[in-house]
Amino acid sequence: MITLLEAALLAFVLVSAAATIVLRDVLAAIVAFGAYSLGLAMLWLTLQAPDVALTEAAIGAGVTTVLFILTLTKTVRPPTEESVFTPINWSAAGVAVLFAGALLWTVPAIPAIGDPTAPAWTNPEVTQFYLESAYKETGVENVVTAVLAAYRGFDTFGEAVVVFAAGVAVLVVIREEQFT
Amino acid sequence: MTDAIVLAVVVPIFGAMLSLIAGLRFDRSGWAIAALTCLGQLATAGIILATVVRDGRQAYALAGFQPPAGIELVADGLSAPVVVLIAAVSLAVVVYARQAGPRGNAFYTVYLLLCGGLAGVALTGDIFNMYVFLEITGLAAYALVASGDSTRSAVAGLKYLVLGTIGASLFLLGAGYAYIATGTLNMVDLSEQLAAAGYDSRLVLGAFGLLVTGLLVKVALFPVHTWQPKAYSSAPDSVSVYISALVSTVAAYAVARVLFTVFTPAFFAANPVAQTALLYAAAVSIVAGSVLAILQRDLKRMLAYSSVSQFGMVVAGFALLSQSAAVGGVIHLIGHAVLKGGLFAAVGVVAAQTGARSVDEYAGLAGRAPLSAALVAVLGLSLVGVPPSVGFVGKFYIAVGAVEAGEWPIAVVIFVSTVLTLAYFARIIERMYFAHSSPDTAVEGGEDVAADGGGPPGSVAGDGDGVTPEMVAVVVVAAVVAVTLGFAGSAIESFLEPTLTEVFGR
Amino acid sequence: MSERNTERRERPYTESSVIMSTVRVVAPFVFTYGLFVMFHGADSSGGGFQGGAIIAAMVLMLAFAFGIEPTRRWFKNTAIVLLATGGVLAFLFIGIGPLVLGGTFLEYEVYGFKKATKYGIEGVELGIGAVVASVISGLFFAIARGFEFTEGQL
Amino acid sequence: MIDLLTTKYNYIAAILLMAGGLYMVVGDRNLVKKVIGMNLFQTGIFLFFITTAFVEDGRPPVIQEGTETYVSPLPHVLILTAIVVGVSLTAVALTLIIRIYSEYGTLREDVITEMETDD
Repeated sequence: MITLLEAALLAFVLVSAAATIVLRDVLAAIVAFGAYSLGLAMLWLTLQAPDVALTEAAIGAGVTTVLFILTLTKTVRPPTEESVFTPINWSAAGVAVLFAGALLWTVPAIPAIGDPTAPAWTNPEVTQFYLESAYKETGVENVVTAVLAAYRGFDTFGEAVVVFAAGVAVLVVIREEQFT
Repeated sequence: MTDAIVLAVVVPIFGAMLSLIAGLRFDRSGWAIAALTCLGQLATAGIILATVVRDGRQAYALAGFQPPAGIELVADGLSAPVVVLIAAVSLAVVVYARQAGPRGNAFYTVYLLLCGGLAGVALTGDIFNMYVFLEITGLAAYALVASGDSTRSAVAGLKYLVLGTIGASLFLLGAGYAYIATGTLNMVDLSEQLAAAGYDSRLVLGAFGLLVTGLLVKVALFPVHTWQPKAYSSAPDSVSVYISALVSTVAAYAVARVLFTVFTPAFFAANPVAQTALLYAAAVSIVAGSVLAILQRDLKRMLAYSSVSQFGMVVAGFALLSQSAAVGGVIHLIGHAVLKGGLFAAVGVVAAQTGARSVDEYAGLAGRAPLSAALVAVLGLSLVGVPPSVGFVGKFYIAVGAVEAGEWPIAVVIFVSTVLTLAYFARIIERMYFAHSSPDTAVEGGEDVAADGGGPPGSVAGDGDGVTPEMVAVVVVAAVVAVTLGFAGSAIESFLEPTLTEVFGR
Repeated sequence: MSERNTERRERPYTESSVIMSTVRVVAPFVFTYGLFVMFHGADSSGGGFQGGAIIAAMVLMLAFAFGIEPTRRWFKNTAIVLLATGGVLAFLFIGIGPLVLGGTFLEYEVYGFKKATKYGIEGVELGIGAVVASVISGLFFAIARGFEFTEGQL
Repeated sequence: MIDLLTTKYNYIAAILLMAGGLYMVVGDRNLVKKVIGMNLFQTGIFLFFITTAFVEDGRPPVIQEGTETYVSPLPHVLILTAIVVGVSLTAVALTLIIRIYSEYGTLREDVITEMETDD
């Protein structure tokens, strides 16, 4: 069952997401999105995912917001005397509703939240295997770290390459050879 | 099991690091490093192919953890040729780019990252790992498209980035559905566990829809192709060659992986509607792409729309789920990469020689640049499917597969598209050989025009100061390979047989 | 466009001595905390990504307090490039080492010494931290400099 | 129906977030807001994954004496990767936007399209 804290966080996340969508002013949308990311980070904590929460707070709410604001300082904000909200784009709304409808169709088949009989949880060769053997095999107490850097180390290698690629990609895009 | 499998991915990434470090001291050192790295990758690809020919399917459990707990790389009849293609095209484009540019070390770093990412997508046997490599590939491709001089290329890069990210995210969500249904991410394990979960489960259907839709955005099938013509036509010529030959190709390979290895024909037997939907999408793309190509005046845009059509054919080849059609799909996948890469390279050569970039400007080209005109004609007719060429063999197998599977409409669509393709290439050939270049269409001293930025839209000639023999040689090699592969149809079929029998034989 | 940028670049965002001295005191602590998070990932929450992001946050803090230009002079392009490539290369070499010793890519165990896997994991996390910290700082400098269009530079 | 809301609320929220993100990407004319929408779409997927990891009475997957049930570590790992991928894409997208702005002087997609067809 949903707890009051979870319900409040979920409501906060949805409201700040809605604000991000409807606010016309870009800075306002960025601020709303930053709040949304912080809300998510707290939601990850209630879902017992502290590693993800820390990353979301540092990278999602922190770095991403700074990058967005930096972009705004490099561009001029258009005057916003017209209205506070963006006008609704009906065809885009149609696309979004179709997409949501298709996904909602699958929801009855998804196991309930926290269901201890869900396949994703019971799979003996994956999740249960990690929880039982990770400490024995790697000597690392944080199973997330063990899976990240050992069992799925190749993913993490790829991920380090993605970050690196973003850095160089920015150089290529601004057509410079140097960061500073 | 051979270490070459992982080295095919790691070597280009290592080269990418070297290129950036070397750039600190030596300004123009990127090219040499990229060339050496691509040679190294080609060697690993050769070893992989030889091992697969000798010993069959190779699985490489990374970090010593057996799947599904660990990630595995897989080299088999499907992935080995694609890796060889990636390595060979990478080397060819490096040769081409030496003169055509761009030349910075940062450019070559991103180029090599793209090369490593493509190899990763081709070799991985894990669905989330595939997502990671798709994102490396995407990120590098967005940057390369935007590396052109004009702001157009930045707009094209951004559009590509946004749509590509949506595609990759749909793929990720599809992996999430597969994970909820089974608790595993390894492709082979998924094929068994998805069957156990029941092919009629909404989770399995959701996983199928999302994984395939996500990949089709990356393949650029109609109507989710909208990023593609702009990206191909606004990128610097070398980049157009590279991404047109490989990026969508590898995404289409991923479609085959997902259809054959993860979902297997049994899934489609249980859900015929999934197959029908995929075939419809492919057929629409084949026709729409051809029609749109006819409407273009700019050569690069025309070739880009032609890719929308040709990839529809490749996807149809896979979705027909018959062995002949699958052989045709693989042949056309590789053949199209060689032909389209060659055509974009040829267009770049012509632009550097004469400044011509539109169909009208090609008037009388045979007189001004006879070799280039001949190469454009050979590659174009090959793409149309004139025998003996790889374009013919691929289409032939797909059409035979369609008839075998009782999908007559697909065979008809392929025929119609062949006529349409002929229509737009015939127009170019007619211009090149039979039209006289009138003074206002002939662009003399094209290099100067391109340098002034006075060229037609999308002209981003890089540092192009003339054409070197290497550039022409790359196009010649592409044309020769295209014709040679046309004779290798049955050899490719027997090479693919063990892999495909495993898919269709059960 | 470029004139405006030069002007902006010369001045720190805020010339408050309070902020400057606060940052001067806080920065080493933030840096240590970042390293701590990076290394501590093995036993509790945290790891290279989080630690790297925290260290990058320190660089951003310095830039806001002292101005981007002095920070840029202190954290040079060479340092950023070497840290970023060094991080990836550290990961890559830790991964390739086992190939030489007869194992597979990233198979830490074949290194053979005590707790090889744990040290392998920590080495990898440190590499990731270096990549994340340097790339985010580099991104910040590159974007903050803005885009001065230079025809045919690349 | 009510049953779905009380046992699968996070999934429904995730779908709403994704749909909202998709709406921004497709419908908003401002390039920066498109990129925000892209992030919104991705974070919706994160919520989907992290929710699959949760199990009744589970604790964070850090091995400790006296803890019986841990939540699944795998989706956490996947999403850590995806978050980092997301910020990398955002950085490149924003750099592209700055470059586009420096040339066209606008962040509006429709205006840019108009300018491109003009020349």
